[in-house]
Amino acid sequence: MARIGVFICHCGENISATVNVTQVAEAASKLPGVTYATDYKYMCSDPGQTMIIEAIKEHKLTGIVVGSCSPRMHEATFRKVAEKAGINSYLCEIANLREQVSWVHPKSDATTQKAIDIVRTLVQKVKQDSPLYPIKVPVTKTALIIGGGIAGIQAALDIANAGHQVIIIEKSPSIGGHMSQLSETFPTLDCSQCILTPRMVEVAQHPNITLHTFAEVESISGFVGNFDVNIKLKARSVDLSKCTGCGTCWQKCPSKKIPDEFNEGLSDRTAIYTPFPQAVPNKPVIDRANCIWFLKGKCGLCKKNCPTGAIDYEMQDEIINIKVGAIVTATGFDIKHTDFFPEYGYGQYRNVIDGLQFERLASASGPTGGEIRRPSDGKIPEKIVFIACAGSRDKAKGIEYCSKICCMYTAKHAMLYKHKKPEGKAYVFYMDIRAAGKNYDEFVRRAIEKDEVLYIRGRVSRIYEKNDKLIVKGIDTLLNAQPIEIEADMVVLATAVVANKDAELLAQKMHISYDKHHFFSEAHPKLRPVETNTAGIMLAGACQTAKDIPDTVSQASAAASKVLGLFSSDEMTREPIVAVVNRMAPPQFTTCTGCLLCMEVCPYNAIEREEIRDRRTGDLIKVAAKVNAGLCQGCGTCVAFCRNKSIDLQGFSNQQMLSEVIALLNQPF
Amino acid sequence: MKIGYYPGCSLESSSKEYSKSLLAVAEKCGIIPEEIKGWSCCGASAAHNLNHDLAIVLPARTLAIAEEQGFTEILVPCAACYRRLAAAQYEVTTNEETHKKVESYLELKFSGKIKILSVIEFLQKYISPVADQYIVNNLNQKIACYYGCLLARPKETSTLKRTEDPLEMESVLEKTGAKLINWAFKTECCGASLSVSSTAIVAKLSGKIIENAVASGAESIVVACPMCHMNLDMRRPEIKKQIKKDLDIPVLFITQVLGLSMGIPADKLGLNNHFVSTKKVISSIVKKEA
Amino acid sequence: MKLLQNKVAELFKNGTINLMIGFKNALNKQVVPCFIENSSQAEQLIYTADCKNNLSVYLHKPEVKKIKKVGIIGNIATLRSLIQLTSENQLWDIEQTILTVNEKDEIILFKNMREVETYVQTYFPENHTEEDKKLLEYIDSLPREERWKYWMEQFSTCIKCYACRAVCPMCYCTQCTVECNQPQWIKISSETTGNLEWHIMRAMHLAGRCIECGECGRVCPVGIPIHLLTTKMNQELFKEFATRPGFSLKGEYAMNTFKPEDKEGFIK
Amino acid sequence: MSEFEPKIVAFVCNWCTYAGADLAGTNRTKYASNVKIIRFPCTGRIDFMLLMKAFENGADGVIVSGCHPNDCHYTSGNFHARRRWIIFRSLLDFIGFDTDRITFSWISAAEGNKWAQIVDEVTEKIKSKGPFTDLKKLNCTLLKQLYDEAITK
Repeated sequence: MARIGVFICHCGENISATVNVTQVAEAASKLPGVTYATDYKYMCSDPGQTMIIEAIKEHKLTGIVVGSCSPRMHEATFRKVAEKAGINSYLCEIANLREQVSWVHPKSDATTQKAIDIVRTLVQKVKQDSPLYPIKVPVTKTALIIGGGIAGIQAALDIANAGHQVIIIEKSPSIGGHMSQLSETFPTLDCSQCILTPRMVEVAQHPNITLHTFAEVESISGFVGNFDVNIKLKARSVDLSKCTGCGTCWQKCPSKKIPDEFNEGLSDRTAIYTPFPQAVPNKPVIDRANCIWFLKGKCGLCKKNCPTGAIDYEMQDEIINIKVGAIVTATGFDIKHTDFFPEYGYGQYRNVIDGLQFERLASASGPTGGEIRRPSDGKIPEKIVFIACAGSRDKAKGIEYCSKICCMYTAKHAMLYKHKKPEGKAYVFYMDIRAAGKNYDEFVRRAIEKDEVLYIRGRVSRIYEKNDKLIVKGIDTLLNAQPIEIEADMVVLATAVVANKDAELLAQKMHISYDKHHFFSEAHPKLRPVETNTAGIMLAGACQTAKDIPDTVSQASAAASKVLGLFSSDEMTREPIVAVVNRMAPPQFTTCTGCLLCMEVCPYNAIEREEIRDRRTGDLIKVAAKVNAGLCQGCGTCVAFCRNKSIDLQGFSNQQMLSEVIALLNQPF
Repeated sequence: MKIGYYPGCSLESSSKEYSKSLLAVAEKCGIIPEEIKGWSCCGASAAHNLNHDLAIVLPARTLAIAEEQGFTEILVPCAACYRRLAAAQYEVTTNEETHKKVESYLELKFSGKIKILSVIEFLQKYISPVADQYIVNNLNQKIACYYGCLLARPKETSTLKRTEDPLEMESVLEKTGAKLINWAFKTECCGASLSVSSTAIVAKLSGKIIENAVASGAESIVVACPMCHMNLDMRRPEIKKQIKKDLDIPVLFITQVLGLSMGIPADKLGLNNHFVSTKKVISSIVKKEA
Repeated sequence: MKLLQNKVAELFKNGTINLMIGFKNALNKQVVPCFIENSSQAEQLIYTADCKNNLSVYLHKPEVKKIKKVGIIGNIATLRSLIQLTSENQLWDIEQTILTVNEKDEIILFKNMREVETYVQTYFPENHTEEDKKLLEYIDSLPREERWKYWMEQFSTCIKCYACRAVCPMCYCTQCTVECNQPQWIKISSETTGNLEWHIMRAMHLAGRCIECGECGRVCPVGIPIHLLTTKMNQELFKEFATRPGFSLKGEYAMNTFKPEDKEGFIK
Repeated sequence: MSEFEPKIVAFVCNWCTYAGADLAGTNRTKYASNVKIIRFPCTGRIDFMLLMKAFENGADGVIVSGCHPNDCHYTSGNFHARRRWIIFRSLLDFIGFDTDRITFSWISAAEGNKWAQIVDEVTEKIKSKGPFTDLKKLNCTLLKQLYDEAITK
């Protein structure tokens, strides 16, 4: 026989101002199964909690309903209270009388009645509750980092330095990411490679880190603490264990006219190549799409000349399986490329380039050795126009957000140019200057005041080529809103930061959510910014949204600390709100018919096929579904799907939900 | 299929040749648009600067009576008229309050469901699919397609896919054999709304368009808007003063070019009514080999 | 006919089957399903255009499953059920031998389910009678209130005998939801609300799985055209998601999958 | 006579709409008190039979609401639910059930105002439609009518 206690909270006056709380408690006390009902000023306060504990003990209550604020606020609090009083914590239900009653309705009988209805519904539910116990799952203390840019590198080093194993996978042949392409970094103007490459080397040499470059995620299954990941190691065609990185192969390679990705197409590379001199691993890879051997079956010069016999044309993609406890997603970003700006002639005029291309031009290791020269003829430009917000904050282009880093890097670009060619002219078209950050605005002011970069507040409508010059048509909104035209030698577009092309696919593989721009979604925009909604998968860097290096590194360390928190014990506990397929005595075993159509429904692949066999003979008697409680997240989609109700969800069972519906409606309103 | 025809004032006066050539091409392809009875001014160039309600009600009236006459589609060749009609339709269909207001002004029911076709949409939908069987000539010309502002903007009511660098006119003219050049001024302003009040600005803006077309190698400019045509064709003396160059590149309506490729005589297309001689275009015609 | 009987006798003799489910003429000349247990009984077998029953329903009866080696003569509806049942993992514990007679009166002995699938996909017939089509059209043409009245009149006569469930090859659950009493989803007694709920539940559970043999409608003792509910559901599913039950072995079940781009016009 | 106050049950998911309703509270947005929420973990958990049971037990209207597509806390529960509602709704429509009494919506945790707005809209709509009697009438009038017909024959 149920002995339910009902506790109605005034929440100061938050609830009692519009709901007659004594009336609610009185009505509750008359409900069948309710042994005790009362109201109190602050249920969540210490005396309130003590009162509940004492009532549970005194009246031998078997379950409690607390009529208070939203369960999202204090469900955990009151469940702990129940546990302290010696009853199972899941025998406690919260009637939401504040957010969904007292705050949204005026003081009236109808409001009090609604509160009574809700309490009655939850009393009915708690009567059907059964004790539940947290599920314990072991934790595999190895972390997987997807992406070897600065975010991945930082997270990997933090976790590895704390003594745990880390596996990094990077889809390109070298780690380093976009940061390795940058010339100098704002606001300090220290050389990007100088600060990055030591970290890259540290990753390669760390005893706790396993590095797989030229590798991609094939599939992910499992759950927090126990992920099962298949990784595709793409055929590199070079045996890394034999290669010494001497470089003979690419010096001999006859296929030399392939646009160099690292230099953003501003120079050429060979078909067998090392992406850049400081690459980690500093060993080449064959670009099969452009290699003469793979295209025509002839050549083989690299193989003939390799002193260690490391070239292997027969190498195949390989799938390896790893088991990890946590995943840090650090896949980074891309920028908008050509075809997006027909009005700017981007992709059509060779001297209209994007920010990353400018980084390569300005980089000492770049195609021009750090001299800023026009791609079309190699001349040093006299006038450069920089356009901020190329695509960003532009609804017509489908990108409403601010790309965040462009204001700063555009100032940096203009500054670098002025440092190299002080008599040259640098113009910046901007909408607003967003330079919030330590020493950021000072940096922009320095560009304007000291380096005499000309900032024009306005947008550019069109760029066209005329007599070897680029005519930039824009408007200066501060100077009597005059249309202006600048004859520039080169134009640099700060094109929008966008998500990687395959971000959506990866998110689906990982079962994490993403926004409409395909940036990955954090679990909570403010309070859980590095976790995803899938437990055990964290985010680091620009795969979440546009970020600069300091923010990226901070988030990477934050993600690492989340992983370390997870790895701090051998077992973790999970909520027991999971689905269960019923089991009963033979010969029925279960009402499940084994149609297994529910397997497809489950978003977590938590439903498995189970074969029920005769204990003595081993004969197969029945096939049925079985829920893996470690994988199940408790959505209950299978429960609503199961035709003959063989699956039920603990905590939201069929019996409970139906009782709630009936209880909510059956009494006169 | 009954297609309504809304000529508007320009096609009745300064741009008669546009109307003439459009109807000639349509007829050639077996389509006879039917003029909407009792159509009135679209309100362009004046109304929307003076009174917002008037700017919607004027074009809405024409749309409403077209609906009343049973048209489900109307062809509006003038880009300015098109813009006003499309804007009125957009306002009415997206704002219930405006809808009610318009209906009460007009004392007419108006669903806003009628399909408004710009000349480009009309050509794409009805002429392009059958053009092959009527095109008899190749145009040995380098053509710059000029869209102007009204067909491409605002984004909400424009059917052109790339606002800043549309390609729809090119696709319509693809089969004429003309070489369609890529140039930068496709959607630049010709200065139309200042045509009368500040001719010097018009000449400056239009001058740049002509200059860029020529610099990009064009031998003729093709337009789909009477305003564009007027500014680029008629304002040459002023333009000459502004850019200090005498450029004699002819400016044709897209329908005239199609007409030529279909073998319709030049006078039936109104090619003799232009300020800049169109002879060079006409003489570039080469009979298509069977 | 003789050919079929001989073939079945042969199957018994070479030990392929221990039971044959087929059709025979009853005393009143009506075609009825029959169970042939040995070669000598094979001469009772017939196969004509009147053999409409969906025999696959017997395959999940425990008495039949016990026999293990079972033959079945399938009309197209039976074959489709067999495909659907296989895709739902229901025939793993029986060795079925499947025969059919095609329109040229040739006997086809299928080697495996793959062949059944190919046969069904090649000869997929339109299996709605003119009468059904007319009735569907009529119901669709009614205003909503009239439709409601029509069906409620129909459902009010339902006596909850569950013959529709018993005859349906897809209703193989050992415990149906109507027999659940914790909680009791549907009232046991026959009253219209409960009847309505039963029929709604049945239609939802069969939507996308029903192979439209029409047995439920034929068997209903009070003549409710209940097969129209599932037929209508299948039509909607095909229209919305282009899936067709009983057509492919890997299953084309619309209700346990989704597409992010699924369209609807009613969710605010 | 006092005005008809409809009873409306809302089946909502915990992560989006329930949180959205909480947000309406936090913002002190006022709305009609006729709608009462039953909390589910996910729209995928909402059994169509529960909707029928709500009507059977005297609901005049039902709201079903969850996360927007692509926002599901469980990634795809709402997609499955969407298919279920598409087909359930067309079945009800075929039977002639008044589907106007069921409102489906996507309300995110940030859309407190949308929640309040939908509640008010639905309450108004159901008020204007009046009490739901289709099912109540069934068990008395229809049987009686048939009985009367049988007797007179």
